[in-house]
Amino acid sequence: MREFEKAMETFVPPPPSRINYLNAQYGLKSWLLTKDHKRIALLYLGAISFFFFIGGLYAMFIRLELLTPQADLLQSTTYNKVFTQHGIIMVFFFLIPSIPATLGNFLIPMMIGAKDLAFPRINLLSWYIYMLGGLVTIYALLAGGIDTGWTFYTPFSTTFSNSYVIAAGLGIFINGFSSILTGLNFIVTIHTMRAPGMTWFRLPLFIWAHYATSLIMILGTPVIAITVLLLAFERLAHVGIFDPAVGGDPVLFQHLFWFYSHPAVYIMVLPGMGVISELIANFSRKNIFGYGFVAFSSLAIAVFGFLVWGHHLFVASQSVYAGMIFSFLSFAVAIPSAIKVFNWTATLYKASISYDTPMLYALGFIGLFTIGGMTGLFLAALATDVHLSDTYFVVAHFHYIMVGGTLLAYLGGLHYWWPKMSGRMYPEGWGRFSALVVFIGFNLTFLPQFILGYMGMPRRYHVYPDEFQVLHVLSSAGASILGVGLLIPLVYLIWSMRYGKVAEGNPWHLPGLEWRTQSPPITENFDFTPVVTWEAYEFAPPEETEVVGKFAEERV
Amino acid sequence: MSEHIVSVKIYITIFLALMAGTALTVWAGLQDFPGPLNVVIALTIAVIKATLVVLYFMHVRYSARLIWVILASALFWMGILFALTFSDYWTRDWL
Amino acid sequence: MAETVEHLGVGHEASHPALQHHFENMEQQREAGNIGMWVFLVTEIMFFGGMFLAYTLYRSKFPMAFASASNHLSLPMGAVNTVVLILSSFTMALAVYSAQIGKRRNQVVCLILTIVLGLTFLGIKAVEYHEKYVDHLIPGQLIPGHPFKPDKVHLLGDAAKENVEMFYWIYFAMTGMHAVHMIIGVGLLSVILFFAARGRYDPEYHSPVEISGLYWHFVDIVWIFLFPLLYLLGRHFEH
Amino acid sequence: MQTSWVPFVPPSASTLSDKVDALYFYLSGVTIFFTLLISGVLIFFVIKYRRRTPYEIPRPVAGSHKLETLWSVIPFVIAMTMFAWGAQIYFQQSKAPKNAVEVYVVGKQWMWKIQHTTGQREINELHVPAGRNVKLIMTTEDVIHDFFIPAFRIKADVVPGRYTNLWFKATKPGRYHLFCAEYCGMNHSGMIGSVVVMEPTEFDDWLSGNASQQSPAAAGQQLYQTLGCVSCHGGAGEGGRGPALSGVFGRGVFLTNGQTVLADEAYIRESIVNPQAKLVAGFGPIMPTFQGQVSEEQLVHLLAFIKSLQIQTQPPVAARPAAPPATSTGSPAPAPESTRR
Repeated sequence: MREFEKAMETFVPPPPSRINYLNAQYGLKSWLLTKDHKRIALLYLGAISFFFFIGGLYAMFIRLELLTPQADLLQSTTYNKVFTQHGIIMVFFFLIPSIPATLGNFLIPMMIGAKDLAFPRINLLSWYIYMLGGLVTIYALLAGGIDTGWTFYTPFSTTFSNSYVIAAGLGIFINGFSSILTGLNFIVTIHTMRAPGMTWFRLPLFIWAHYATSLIMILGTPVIAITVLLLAFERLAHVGIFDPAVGGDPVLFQHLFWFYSHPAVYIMVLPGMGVISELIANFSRKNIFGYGFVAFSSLAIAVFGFLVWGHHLFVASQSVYAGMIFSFLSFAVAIPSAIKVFNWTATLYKASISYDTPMLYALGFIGLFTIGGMTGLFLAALATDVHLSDTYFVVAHFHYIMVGGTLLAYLGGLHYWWPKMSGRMYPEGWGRFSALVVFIGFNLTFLPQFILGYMGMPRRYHVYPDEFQVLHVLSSAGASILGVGLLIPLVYLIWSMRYGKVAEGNPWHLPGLEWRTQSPPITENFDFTPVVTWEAYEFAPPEETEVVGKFAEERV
Repeated sequence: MSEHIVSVKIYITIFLALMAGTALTVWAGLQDFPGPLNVVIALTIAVIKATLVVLYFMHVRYSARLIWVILASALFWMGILFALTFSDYWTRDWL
Repeated sequence: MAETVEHLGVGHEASHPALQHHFENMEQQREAGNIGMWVFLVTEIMFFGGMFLAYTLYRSKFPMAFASASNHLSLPMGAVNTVVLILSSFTMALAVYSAQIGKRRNQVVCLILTIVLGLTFLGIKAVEYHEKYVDHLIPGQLIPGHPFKPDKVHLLGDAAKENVEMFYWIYFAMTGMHAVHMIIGVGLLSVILFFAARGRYDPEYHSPVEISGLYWHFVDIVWIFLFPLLYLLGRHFEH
Repeated sequence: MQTSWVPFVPPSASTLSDKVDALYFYLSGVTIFFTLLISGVLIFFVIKYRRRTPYEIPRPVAGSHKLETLWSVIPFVIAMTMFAWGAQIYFQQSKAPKNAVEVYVVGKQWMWKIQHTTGQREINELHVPAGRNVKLIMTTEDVIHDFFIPAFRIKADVVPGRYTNLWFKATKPGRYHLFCAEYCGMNHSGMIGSVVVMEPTEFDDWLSGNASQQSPAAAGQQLYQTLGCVSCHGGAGEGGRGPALSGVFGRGVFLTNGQTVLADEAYIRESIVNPQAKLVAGFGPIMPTFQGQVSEEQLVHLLAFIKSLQIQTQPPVAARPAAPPATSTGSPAPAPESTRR
């Protein structure tokens, strides 16, 4: 054990000036025309929270309706719109931009020692495009809603649905460009804007994860963009390449849709993994175990993630042999995820683990992500997928990844960097309490759905056989707990912006670059361009590195 | 500036090559070659023309390795899209 | 150690007026712009990739229908447009070259030529589209009240009419998307021309010309593939 | 309906369902094991290595290639066992045995229309015998649906413009859920029904007890007359201006473009709605399209009729409704509904 003060003295940021990015300029215009990545991150934070709230509201209606086997609260048309809109809002307007556009936007330049992203104006533009896409989608919701499911399967979406498919598709098309521009900005920034000494293998794992995410954004998003565009034209003008009536193949739509939408799952969860790597290392004051493996597993997930989309088509009349190829590749993508989980766990060995709120979220993430990932194997295995696809098992599985994974990481990251973003501390007691409530509520909501799924309960049903009711009631009860658990942070985070304890520059006493500037930072992030001479998560000098047991030393 | 400046002579050569390629592809398109050879010839010429544009007009020949990697990854992902989609269509009738 | 040094490389005071505040020097700024455009072109490749996939799939499924429909397109116009576009790529390359060596006059002339050639391409395309309109070959209800009637198309072998219609939809989708990119390109080059005429670009700073050039060449490359795929494959069946 | 002693598992009533369950239990076992392992280790570490003083800094721990290799290879090997097991059952699920009884299924917003080869029609209900192989030949009139029988652990999308298949061999008599598992619009959750598995003798009684309807093949033959197919393809499918139809099903057909195609359900369907798509060698593109003129159900009838033309010597019996296709006696591919009478 080293003397704490001695080790920490180098981590102390410069004395704060009274000017920071929040008060450098005033007025609405200074926000709406800002080119500062930190302010744009906050713009995103506001917008994303709004969409999350709407999506959550829809979720509430879904769970209320499913309390009983009959249609009492919602009729079928309304229910179909509610779950569709829940999916569209949550996937395209919350989960995909959530961590990259807020935490990523805020932190990437700071973590690599840059003054801003490479293209600040494009960054602002991407927020406006996001808002435009959001507005068009909200128009679709208000004008009458959309009932195709977030997957837009043809020919239902092109010919049979009577809802606002074109408007919603257009909203997603527009929103895609926001995602593309964000990814482009990140990639260029990480390549060209690193501070002197910040080599690739000194990058925080958060950066590696965002690099991998950006790869998916730029390679996948254009395909969904052209697909929904063709879909909109097909609906609008009865021209068709997905429509069987003119010799088209509806399964082609599914191929093109999932070519993006499966990797999109990794757009959602990879940044979350990046956050978790930060939290695990920093709140246990340890270098991450197997840094190189964790970093490259992000890239591996990004690449393999593009090879597995066909596992959504195992029962969609896809060829049996293609099914086997996709099944095999789907199992392969499980390995890099497993590597991450094992490395995070190993990092905790002989560590100094604090129980601060962000760490609680991180530990929760590991547990839930393990369950979410392992249940993915049921859906990658062909025979079980035939039974389970389009049932509640799938619903439970992807909520474990997206809510148990992404949302928990997002909340953990938000708490962790909250002092940096707002200059205030959140109330720790409430933080821990709500983390616990979220964890319990989440499990109660979605564990019963695995069972429902194997029992045969199909998804997107609002009327169901009586024998499923008990589990549905459990799930709805869990959802209400989860809802409360999510409202608590909303309240105290807003409260803390004004009344929270003023944060020090480096409240957690951490070595990362973002903590070596004041909180909140100045507009240009650093007074001087930093020169990096240390490894990522270097709490103690590398000479002190310990080799455990018979495992040979290796420093990646 | 570490920028490489391509000479006008090279630009003119490439331009003429592209013109020749266009003429060739039109001529070849009107001939009846056996089997799938028409498609193969047309695509080969198109790939050669595109490569010339990329290497010289777009300066990739003189660019950093990163640009090569970016370009290669785009083609690689196109390959994934095509290969795995057709893995379905080609094997549908096998069972 | 949290060592810091003052600005590396060129200090802002001594730097080029076009250097943005968050970059350290011109080299970094140019590199970022260049990589940014290439990454953007990757997204463009994937964007067109989806349509090329649909084309490939249905062409292999309905070869005769696609050949029949393709043969009705105007080969001369397609070929002339290919020449026009390659020529415009050539003048674009020369515009970048002139910027690199600092010849402003040549640069402006080349940019104007590029824009004019681009507009020529679009003009010819418009004539072609109009011909298709007259021949009732606009698929579906893209033009309301003007239904698709492939009477003018000489059907080869076992070609089915629905699949002819699908070819025309793919044709309009792909060339339409390409034309949209051309229009954006012409707009982009007009802005560049405006600044070039005012002498904004010099051998040290001409990144915008360069990356607009990359975009223009990319649009050219898309056409290099579209031309044989849409206009040429299937001509030999007529013999 | 719960028959199994294991909680939270739906009734298992086909030859495949037990196999799927076995794989499911294996997967569940592995999942529970790893979840407990990881959370156990996690909790142990979190307690053992909790921060004891606010100022402590632990020594860094070196990474290890050995460990990384270990925890990459072991999960990979386990994953491959799952893959192989799952793929093997899937292959069985996909490949219907040759001697299966065929049942036609047409999905439609929001009901399942089912017809047995003997003519019995059912809506949202499927009666099948236990212990016999049953093959469903399925399509849809509108959007994509999905025929899902949880008790048999099988489902398959029904796709417009195509035929998809499901097969099973039910083991336990009883009444089981039938769901539409692919979202299909407003009344998706109303597109449910039941599968009734009966003892074979009971099932035969049921079949004959309801035998007042025309068989699909007979209905197809009527259509064959009224639509005018007969004028080119001949009254018994012997051919004429159009290619011969008798005996064509299940054989290879030479096309004008030099290729050969298997005359399966999909090919026959395509040749009716889009006759120019794959022309038989030696014939001109003279057949008009029947797209939009025949419903999916009528297509199924025509298909059944063409399938019944397996013996070229004997013309099929025309008029008598409810009669099994008389042609099938001695047919190389036995049509089970007739052999059982």
